[in-house]
Amino acid sequence: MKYHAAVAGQSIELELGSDGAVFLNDKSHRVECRILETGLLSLLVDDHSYEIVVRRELKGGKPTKNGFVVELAGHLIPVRFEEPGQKGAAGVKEEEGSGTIESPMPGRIVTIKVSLGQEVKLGEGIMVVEAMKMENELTSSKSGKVKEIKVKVGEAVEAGQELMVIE
Amino acid sequence: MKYHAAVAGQSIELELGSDGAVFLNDKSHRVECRILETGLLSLLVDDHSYEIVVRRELKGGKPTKNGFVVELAGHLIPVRFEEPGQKGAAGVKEEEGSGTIESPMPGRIVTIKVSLGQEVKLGEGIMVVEAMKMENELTSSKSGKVKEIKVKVGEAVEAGQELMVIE
Amino acid sequence: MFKKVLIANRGEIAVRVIRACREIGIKTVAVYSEIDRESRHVRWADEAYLVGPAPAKESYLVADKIIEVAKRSGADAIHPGYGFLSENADFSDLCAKNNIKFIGPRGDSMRMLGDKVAARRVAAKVKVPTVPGMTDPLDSVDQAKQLGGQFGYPVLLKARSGGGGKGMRKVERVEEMESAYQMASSEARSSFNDDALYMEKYVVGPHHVEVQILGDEAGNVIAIGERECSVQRRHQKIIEESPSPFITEATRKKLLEAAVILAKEAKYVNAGTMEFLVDKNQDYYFLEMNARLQVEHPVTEQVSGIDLVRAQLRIAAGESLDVIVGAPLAAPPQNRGHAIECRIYAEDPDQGFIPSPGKIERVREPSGPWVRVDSAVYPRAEISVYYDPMIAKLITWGPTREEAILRMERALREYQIVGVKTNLWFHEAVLAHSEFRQGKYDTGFVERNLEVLKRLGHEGHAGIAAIAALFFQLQEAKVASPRGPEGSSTNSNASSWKLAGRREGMRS
Amino acid sequence: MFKKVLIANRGEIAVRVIRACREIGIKTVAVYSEIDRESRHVRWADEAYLVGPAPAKESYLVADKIIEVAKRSGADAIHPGYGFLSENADFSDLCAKNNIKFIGPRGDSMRMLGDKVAARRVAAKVKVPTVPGMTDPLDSVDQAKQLGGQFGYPVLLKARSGGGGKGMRKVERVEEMESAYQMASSEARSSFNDDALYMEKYVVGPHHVEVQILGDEAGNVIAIGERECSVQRRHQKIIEESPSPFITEATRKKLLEAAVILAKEAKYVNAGTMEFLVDKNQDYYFLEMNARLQVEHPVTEQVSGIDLVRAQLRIAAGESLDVIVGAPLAAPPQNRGHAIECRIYAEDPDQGFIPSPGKIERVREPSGPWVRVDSAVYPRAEISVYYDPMIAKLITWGPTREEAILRMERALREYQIVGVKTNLWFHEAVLAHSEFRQGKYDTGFVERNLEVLKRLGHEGHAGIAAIAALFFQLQEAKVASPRGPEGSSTNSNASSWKLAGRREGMRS
Repeated sequence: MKYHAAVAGQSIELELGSDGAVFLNDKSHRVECRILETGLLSLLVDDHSYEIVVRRELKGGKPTKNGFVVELAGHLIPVRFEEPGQKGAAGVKEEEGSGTIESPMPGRIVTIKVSLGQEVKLGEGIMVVEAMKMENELTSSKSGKVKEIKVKVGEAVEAGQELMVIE
Repeated sequence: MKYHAAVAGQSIELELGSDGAVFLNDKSHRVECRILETGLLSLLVDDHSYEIVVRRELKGGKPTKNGFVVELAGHLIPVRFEEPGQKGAAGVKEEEGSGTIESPMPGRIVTIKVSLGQEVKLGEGIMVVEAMKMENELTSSKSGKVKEIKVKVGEAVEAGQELMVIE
Repeated sequence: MFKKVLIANRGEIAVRVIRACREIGIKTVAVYSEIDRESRHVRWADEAYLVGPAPAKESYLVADKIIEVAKRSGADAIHPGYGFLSENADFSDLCAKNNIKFIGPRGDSMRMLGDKVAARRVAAKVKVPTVPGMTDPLDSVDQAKQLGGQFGYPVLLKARSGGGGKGMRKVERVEEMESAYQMASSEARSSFNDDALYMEKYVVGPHHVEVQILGDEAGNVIAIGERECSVQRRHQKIIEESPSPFITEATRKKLLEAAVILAKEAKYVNAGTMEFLVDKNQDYYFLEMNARLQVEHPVTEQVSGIDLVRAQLRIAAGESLDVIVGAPLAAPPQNRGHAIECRIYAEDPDQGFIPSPGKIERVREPSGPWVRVDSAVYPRAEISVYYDPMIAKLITWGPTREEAILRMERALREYQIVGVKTNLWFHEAVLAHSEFRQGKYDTGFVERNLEVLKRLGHEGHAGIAAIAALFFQLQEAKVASPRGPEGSSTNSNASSWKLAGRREGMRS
Repeated sequence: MFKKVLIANRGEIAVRVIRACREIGIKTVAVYSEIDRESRHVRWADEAYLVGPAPAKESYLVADKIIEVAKRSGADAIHPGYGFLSENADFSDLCAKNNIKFIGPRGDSMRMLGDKVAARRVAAKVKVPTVPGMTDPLDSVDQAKQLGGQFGYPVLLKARSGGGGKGMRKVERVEEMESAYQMASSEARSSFNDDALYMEKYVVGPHHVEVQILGDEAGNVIAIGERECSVQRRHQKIIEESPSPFITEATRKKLLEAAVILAKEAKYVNAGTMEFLVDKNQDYYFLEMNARLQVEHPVTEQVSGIDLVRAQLRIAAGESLDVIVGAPLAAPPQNRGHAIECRIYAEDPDQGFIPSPGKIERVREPSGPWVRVDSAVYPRAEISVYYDPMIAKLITWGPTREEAILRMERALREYQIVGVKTNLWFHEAVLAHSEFRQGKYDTGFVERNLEVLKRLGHEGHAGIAAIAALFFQLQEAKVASPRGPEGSSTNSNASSWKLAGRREGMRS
């Protein structure tokens, strides 16, 4: 049983052996894992000790299916397992921007800088959301035309709420 | 609905009113309680704020039915609610020693200082249990005769295990 | 000394003040908004009163409600913390009018130095240099554009009542002026209820250095060291240290002297901070006074041994500085070793430091030798969108800067916050960067090195990370699985990978 | 400096050493017994190796296994912590023989001063006074009885290899000698594998004062202040402070000088402590040397600013004292303010301080200004019967003794440990006692005032306690009740008392 993971852009193959062996890109390691609390792991890998916090990666406030964020010795490492049949390719490349702009946090719409049908460029400022006393400019995740504006100025929005669609 | 509690030897009558009122010995108080985590309470009583840890009192390692230990501003306060029908009397007085000596902690029997049938006095040393690198002398909870010795020297014992019966 | 102090604040600073009061034996009164009922400051104060709904404008900023609670509870003094009403001169006066001691300066001192424009006039009078800029607020975008041309770009727009980078915008070109002006004044209005802006020349490559002062009611003023605050993102400090690794002994002496002269001129009483810009030639410019306790006060406490909140309380109670400081005023304790503070924000450094509100699931704070955490975060705490995303401060001390940094790195690794995104890893990246290590950073450091810092923060052992994520996922599947009765124990030492077969969607 | 250090210990001291190593950049190797797999020291070390079953005699005390792990992992030094192998002269020699640096004194120095009987001879040679007592171990109970009569009761029986009150018994009358002798030697055998006892005169009303020394490999020795350790129960320290509130400046000077003379005579290298008794006339007697780091080393660290574990590592690596201390050896930093330590035990002060093993459910550690926690406790930690019940140390600092005490009181209230009984409340009672407050306590303080201290510890607001217990019980019933769907949320703000009717057995 093999698992394929994309770790910070690097492709890794994992296989679980018997008696605590784990094959990492075909090299065998002795691994012992203890789960201390939800998301807090103690790993011993070939007598090396790691205390690790793992959580699911969030997209628009919701946990993703195969994405994880691993906190290891002060670093934040993204790990994405690939779906069966996607071997080798998926996960390593980031998903392309769908054109749907979601609010990254709950807040209030302060300004809408574009109008329906307007052409926008990737990275162009399209909206300002106030949250936690700061005004935060949201930028377009792709170049295209504004197809739909789903909110009004002054409206309160939730994390993950769809604000605009660029096509 | 009234509750009777013995608190550190003092008798207290409690009654729950409506809208957060609590009658304490017939005097009314505004009370708001939040339970933050198991056993961690935030009480607002007439605008006074108390952060309190509550746990069940243990006897021989097991939780008692109506006994509690309340940690409040650095003090440890025993609270015992009385059983229905026991009004006024129960709880205020400590239960008399039953004569059954239980091990207060897991450990190992080092010495048994008395023999079957021997007369012992309240508070007399009867046994030494080694635990956590210290030798701890257990004393008799009542005066009487040693009726039964349930353990042997060298034996490992659990918290709450019966060691001896005095009659 | 006061019998009862009302703390007109929330979060870590309210807890900080409660701690100081407890250590003197003063009773404390908390005020809270509806969503803060379970907050630590409410639980730890002796009394607590609801003052309104979540938005600060309807609760923590309502002066009349605060005064009313003070009277109702019998509080004889009010500590404003930082932010909220702390630099509101009218509130200081209102307290005085109601015979409640405001723990801070009088209203008129605030007006003289707390207002950035007025502060320029005072500085000119006592011959302390300031950055070229205006002494009156802007009246229009057009005036802003015209003055921008006059000073020469880049210029800085700043809110008159601002602080902490709010209502502040750097403007590089005249084309940016209109949008910058509107965003800054809108932010200023929503944060401080005052949309007046003023403009100054932007000093290139500046260091932000500030001096902590204390003044007593007899008119004595001392400066107890400086803080280097140049590690900033979005114009907000994230790391501070004392002493400054950048300024020379001669500059330090001049800054401390200037701070004392300014405070004396304003007849300043209580704790305050004089902010300066220092450029690469060690030329310095007075910026403004913060007429209150600063977020970063702990670094000064750690190197001086003076509890600044305790000192504030004692000054307000009329005690004299030499008694409070326990040393001759000519030589107050300072610069015993080195201290650093990292501000822990619930934010995502990967996405422009956007705030990350949510529920804290688990917290593990560092401790051990010379590590201090000032925090109000606890398991199940809700980091709300209504208040500042700064959730804790981590402070370390060492006899040398190097030791303080190494200790901070150690402490950051011990720190775990689960439930919201934080900048813990970003601090580690900053501390690992050679520019920080050499103490040569200026206020543009973070912006200039953002990509490098992000990369530093995401490096690490890929193989171990993959194993951990896999085991985590298998464990989750195991717990969720109805088959294994052992699945209910998350603490079992069963070999999790034996259960791998049960998980769908991961097999290859 | 070393590349990799093995820590031959567990619990808070292993974590303390790991922290120091991390702050220098040294890799760490943990060893652990079977039940310690999830301990913090195992999780935080860079490498971890199993050395045997739970009993220390089969794991942490097995010198050969420790050496083997050091070799296998490539560790170039071993830090022994305190207890276990730390004062085992043969182990120090064994390390040297295997070319592994032992972070502590050489075996021969230990034999000269660590052995209580030998230490007397050294003291006599350099004319440092000692308590009247024997220079050879006892050979029988009969000899003990005979000598008891000779010295005059009370006398003290002490284990030759003892420490921390283990294997120690005060004997008031000749009738108690037999049982005391047997208990002490049995305890000594099981704790130290050495049942030899010796006897000394019991000094009435004594203060236990000890001096921290550091010696480098070039033969320099400095004393960096003393610690007052007279708050004891069962002959074990529970509170320590520095400086001592009892001794005069003249006595302090004499103690520090004596400590340096003794250490130089033994050619002592690394950190060590000279223990003295001081009686009410300020006469002092050398007791013994602890040839290792002490449990209470943090109070000295807080008043001197010297990280003693870091200093140990640097001394062992051959650095010289003046560089390590950063000051002239004639005037090392000491007595900057005041520090106090409370040892947190899992024990029941109400029942003769009997240990209270069990599972930690929840821990909340105090923090904020000048509060330090040295701990290895975490949620779900199992406090086992196999090891010492000391689970954490709480240390506070203040510019004055009063401020340090007030801060300790504040910190104790913030500290919550749920799951086992602890002595947290007992510390509060001690701190509230006037004898402690005045700094006049001697080693008999706790025993003499036990009932008063217990009463102090159980006082409090009975009405509030009753309300809290009632709500807790109602909530438990609510959670247990299958009826209310809202019962599953323990964080709901529903009025718990509405559910009162559901609870059986509590209605009147």
